[in-house]
Amino acid sequence: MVELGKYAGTVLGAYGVTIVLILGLVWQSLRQSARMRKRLEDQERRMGRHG
Amino acid sequence: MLALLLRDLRLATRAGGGFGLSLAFFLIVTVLVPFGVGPEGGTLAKIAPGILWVGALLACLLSLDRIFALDREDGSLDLLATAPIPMEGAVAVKALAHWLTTGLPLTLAAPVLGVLLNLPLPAFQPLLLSLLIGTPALSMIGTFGAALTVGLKRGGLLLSLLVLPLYIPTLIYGAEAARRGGEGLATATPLLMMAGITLGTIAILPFAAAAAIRVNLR
Amino acid sequence: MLALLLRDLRLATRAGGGFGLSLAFFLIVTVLVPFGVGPEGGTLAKIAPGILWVGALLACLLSLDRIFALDREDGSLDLLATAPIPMEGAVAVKALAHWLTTGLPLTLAAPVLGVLLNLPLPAFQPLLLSLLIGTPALSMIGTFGAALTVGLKRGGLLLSLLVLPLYIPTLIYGAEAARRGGEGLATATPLLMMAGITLGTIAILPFAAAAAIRVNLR
Amino acid sequence: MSIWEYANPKKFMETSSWALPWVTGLAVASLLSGLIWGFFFTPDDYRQGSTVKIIYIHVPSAMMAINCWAMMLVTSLVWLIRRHHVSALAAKAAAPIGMTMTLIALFTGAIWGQPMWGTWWAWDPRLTAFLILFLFYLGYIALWGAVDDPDTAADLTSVLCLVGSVFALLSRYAVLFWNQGLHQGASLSLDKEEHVADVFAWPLWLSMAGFGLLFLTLVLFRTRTEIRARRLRALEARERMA
Amino acid sequence: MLAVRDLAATRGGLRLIEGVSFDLLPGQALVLRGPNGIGKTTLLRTIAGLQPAAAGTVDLPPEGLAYAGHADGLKATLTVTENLTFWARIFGQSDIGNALEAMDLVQLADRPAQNLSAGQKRRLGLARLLVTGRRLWLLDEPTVSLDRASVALFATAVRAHLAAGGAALMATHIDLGLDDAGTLDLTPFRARFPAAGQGDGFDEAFA
Amino acid sequence: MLAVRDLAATRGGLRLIEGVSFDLLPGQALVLRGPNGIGKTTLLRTIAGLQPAAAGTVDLPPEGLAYAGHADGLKATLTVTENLTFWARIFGQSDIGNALEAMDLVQLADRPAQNLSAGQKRRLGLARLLVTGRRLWLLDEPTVSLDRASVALFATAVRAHLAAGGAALMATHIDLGLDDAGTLDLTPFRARFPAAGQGDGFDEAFA
Ligand code: HEM
Ligand SMILES: Nc1ncnc2c1ncn2[C@@H]1O[C@H](COP(=O)(O)OP(=O)(O)OP(=O)(O)O)[C@@H](O)[C@H]1O
Ligand SMILES: Nc1ncnc2c1ncn2[C@@H]1O[C@H](COP(=O)(O)OP(=O)(O)OP(=O)(O)O)[C@@H](O)[C@H]1O
Ligand SMILES: [Mg+2]
Ligand SMILES: [Mg+2]
Repeated sequence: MVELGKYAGTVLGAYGVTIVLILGLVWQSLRQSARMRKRLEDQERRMGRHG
Repeated sequence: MLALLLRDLRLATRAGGGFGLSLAFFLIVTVLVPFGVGPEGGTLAKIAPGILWVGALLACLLSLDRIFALDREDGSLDLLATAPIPMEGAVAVKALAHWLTTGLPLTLAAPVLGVLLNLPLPAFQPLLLSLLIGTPALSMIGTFGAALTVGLKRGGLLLSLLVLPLYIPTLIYGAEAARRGGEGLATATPLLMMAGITLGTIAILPFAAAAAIRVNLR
Repeated sequence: MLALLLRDLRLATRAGGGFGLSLAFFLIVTVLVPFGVGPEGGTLAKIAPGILWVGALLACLLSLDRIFALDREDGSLDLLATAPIPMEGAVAVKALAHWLTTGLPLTLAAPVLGVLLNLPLPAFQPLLLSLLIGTPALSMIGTFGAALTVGLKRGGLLLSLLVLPLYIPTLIYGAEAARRGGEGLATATPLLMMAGITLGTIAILPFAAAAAIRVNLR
Repeated sequence: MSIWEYANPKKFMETSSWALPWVTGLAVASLLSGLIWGFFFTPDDYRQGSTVKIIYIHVPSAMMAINCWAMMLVTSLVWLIRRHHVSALAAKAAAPIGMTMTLIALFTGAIWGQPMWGTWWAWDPRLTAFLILFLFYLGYIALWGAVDDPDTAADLTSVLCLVGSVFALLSRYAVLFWNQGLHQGASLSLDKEEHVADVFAWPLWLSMAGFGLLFLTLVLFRTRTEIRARRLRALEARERMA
Repeated sequence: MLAVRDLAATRGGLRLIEGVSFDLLPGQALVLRGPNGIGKTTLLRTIAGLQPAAAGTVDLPPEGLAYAGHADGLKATLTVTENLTFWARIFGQSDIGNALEAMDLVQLADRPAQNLSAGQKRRLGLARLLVTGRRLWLLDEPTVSLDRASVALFATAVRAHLAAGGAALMATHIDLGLDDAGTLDLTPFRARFPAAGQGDGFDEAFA
Repeated sequence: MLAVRDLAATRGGLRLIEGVSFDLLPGQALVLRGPNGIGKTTLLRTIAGLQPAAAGTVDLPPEGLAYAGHADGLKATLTVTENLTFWARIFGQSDIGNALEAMDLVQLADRPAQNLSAGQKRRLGLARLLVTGRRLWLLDEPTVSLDRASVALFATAVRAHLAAGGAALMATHIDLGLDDAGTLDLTPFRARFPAAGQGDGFDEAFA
């Protein structure tokens, strides 16, 4: 493990915030995409055009 | 009643429901003040509690006309008036929903914005506390004002005029509590006074607001 | 074009036209701040120019949605779009009418409210001057924001959110001019910068606003 | 074949589905290697101690926050001039990413400021400019959300983006006039590379590439979602009319 | 079920209608008629208690009534099911399946109300009546913007309601095909002002 | 006067009407017909230039046209004369006396618009057409809420307009008694979508 010294909280906090924000964005993108995919597929099936 | 609360919360968080917009307004007001007043940390720290309270109050104010206007427009208010729940209850629930979607988020956002205004460290806790106790009064008083103006076409600015004087006592005690906290003084008295105001408005204003709504439905 | 200007002015001064309401809002915001910040004259004098500018800006902001919303609702906007005056001209006239009914009264009222906030004597003239030069920009930018949101149901708060960041440069130069005046420094630079912004917005934004209106009429 | 063909939705869907895995892989690889190198294998600064490690996220995110707005400006112009739908949708897809990047820069800067300047926040011009940028993102996203008709929304947000860019520049000068700041100037420019010592520079370059690729990945991915949403909307309207 | 005696209704401080009396028994329907602007909406709102009566009395069933006005009270961003469930819960009911079926809304159950056509919205507004559990219905032009098939659907629902011991008072211009519904023409009840020169000045200005 | 070629009109990003072509010569009137929701309003707005055409061309007279939509563009707090004078000045005219007379508004000249009945408001809205001085009129359901006498008044005004070399394109459900007016039923022009399974996916979603 690296030695962060007295600024450990600062550095880890900064990396932590970043990771949380980026993962949040990625998660939101994935979820939105999955939802939209599903709704579109449902709609296409209902309207009788596969693919 | 619970159904009404859940519906209002759901509506607020759906697209176009306005959740977050008052938060954004609060942010913007808080950001504008340093541009006006100048960037020196000392001055900012001194006025921070007051500005935060005024900002929260204005943000609250601008979201008031959503409380009844939409229900009035689409006829829900007429239907609620003939429903088996008392209008007083409906009004109280509407005020609660407004607080949950406006007052509470504003309270939670205030410390973050406090950082922007160099709010002194010991003032954070009293500020949070005073907002927590005071914003319900803002919502309740605002609901009353919204009930008074629900029949008017663009009642927004008139609503502000009616409600702002009613907000003054809450504002005075709230900002005073936060300011005293910042200077290390005791904050119990203003907080208690404010709690009294909040309880009083919650006890009385639903009746006045319900009466106003009935008058406006005619 | 003159007909449009006269009609807008007449509408504003008729009952329910909203003339005076933004003035009242300005008054109330200015009055609220001492309640929030506390009554010490020194602090107040220091922040007075900034608060007056922020107050004028907010009062201006809240009157923006009247610029187009009413004309949109009653169909006038459709008819204006097929009338022989260019939309750019109509937009500019609307902004002018807004300034005459809002910006100008706010400017004239500011010195009076300055007294309430212990504004230092040498700051009065630069404050007045900066408001006089800056409020046209506020009206023009606001008209652009109103044009963007004219199609939306309750666009009020969104309008604020869109317009406030655009107001920042004007606010900075305006408040800076007044503050420098208060401290006896030269105010020419910020006033010139602000005049540049005002002229620039008047030259460019009518086109952007007219484009936005045409889009919103679809 | 002209580049404009990629602004055709079908073509975009095909090309992006082919390219996405590659871009994603590259993004993850460079991001991980840059950050791991920076975090574990670089020495501390003699003045700032271990806090220099924040630079590997702070600078790339600040850069991407600005670049994202620039990209939105370009795609907005393309939409206004050539009316390519994918262009408008890409701007819509990019905005939340740019906002997140702005937030990351603000947060990491604030966290960094606490030990360095002794305060979480100061009204330094550069910090202030970022705050204003954040507000612009907020307004832009809110406008997209508020308008029902997609083409109308695209037009309005594009106009807002243009006007907003001008005012963002104006704000930059106004803020500089208003306050001279604490923040260091650009130290990683091509002509003055020695500002940041080489040990810090390489992982920094890597993570900057990583953030850029991450941005690209997310934009492609989210644009695909927007195109699907648009198709769903059309199908639903069609079903309603049938 | 409903007893109206000598009722007078005002609008904007002016009497529109006066001297209206009628009874409505369980199983009965009454249709209000009259030219535009005579005061049908005003009368219904007065009976519903939304505005005070200028004179006369209204006796309602103890549990109250269900009112359906020009507006449907729908939230654009909520789905059909959410809208209906909300009103059912407000009125202490829980089952919305029957109402959805009766008004042919099952297919649309998951659509946001804003994506409905005008007629579909109106059907949802009428479905709301079925989840109130109230026996007295006050309906103001319930068939506006409904096509012929939907009107028949609605007439069936009203007939079932009457057969179950309910009652309905409605203002409508079209014929619903309810055989035994009474009709009340409001034209004779138009308020008369004191003849010119008769009034004694200021008192009459206050309705 | 007006030449429409192969016009397609969209609403909410979706084509409603396509392939509409017709000519309108001076002295002619053309009535658009079709069921609710077919796209009459949309077509008129497209021709008026309020929204872009998805395809096709519209040739207008050089001086432009006068459009009258569902809303009348009246200000509630201004009087009849003030409202009309405003529109006259916007269109560079000055005389409003004729218009007031033609629409039987002389008696109401000093009333604020908010005190007018719905039909009187509509008459004022139509009087506005007479002060535009434009030769091409586009009218969207001009007779809504007019009683029989007012409809006759309006028909007379249209006839005079045509006799003076003007032209009128209108969407209306009722018969105005304009003998030589042509009729265009929009039903055959309803936009067709690619048959199921035909569409190639994403491109067609963008109108
Ligand atoms: C909340 C606040 C902050 C924001 C929004 C912010 C913004 C930025 C931006 C935009 C850059 C990129 C400059 C460029 O490459 O041209 C940057 C770089 C940098 N920042 Fe910050 N900053 C903040 C706080 C801080 C703090 C507190 C420190 C440390 C004491 C810091 C240290 C640096 C360093 C060392 C660089 C890289 C040097 C350079 O390329 O300019 N920043 N920051
Ligand atoms: N705010 C108001 N102030 C004064 N008069 C009003 C007001 N609102 C409506 N009126 C008038 O009251 C009268 C009665 O209106 P009401 O809506 O009751 O008529 P109605 O019989 O329901 O007509 P319709 O068949 O068109 O629905 C109308 O002549 C109308 O002009
Ligand atoms: N904002 C919108 N988004 C999507 N579709 C819409 C929108 N507004 C209207 N429509 C649909 O467009 C179609 C055409 O509307 P339009 O107003 O042109 O019809 P119309 O022929 O004028 O009907 P009417 O005779 O009722 O006036 C309707 O089916 C309507 O449902
Ligand atoms: Mg009625
Ligand atoms: Mg129509």
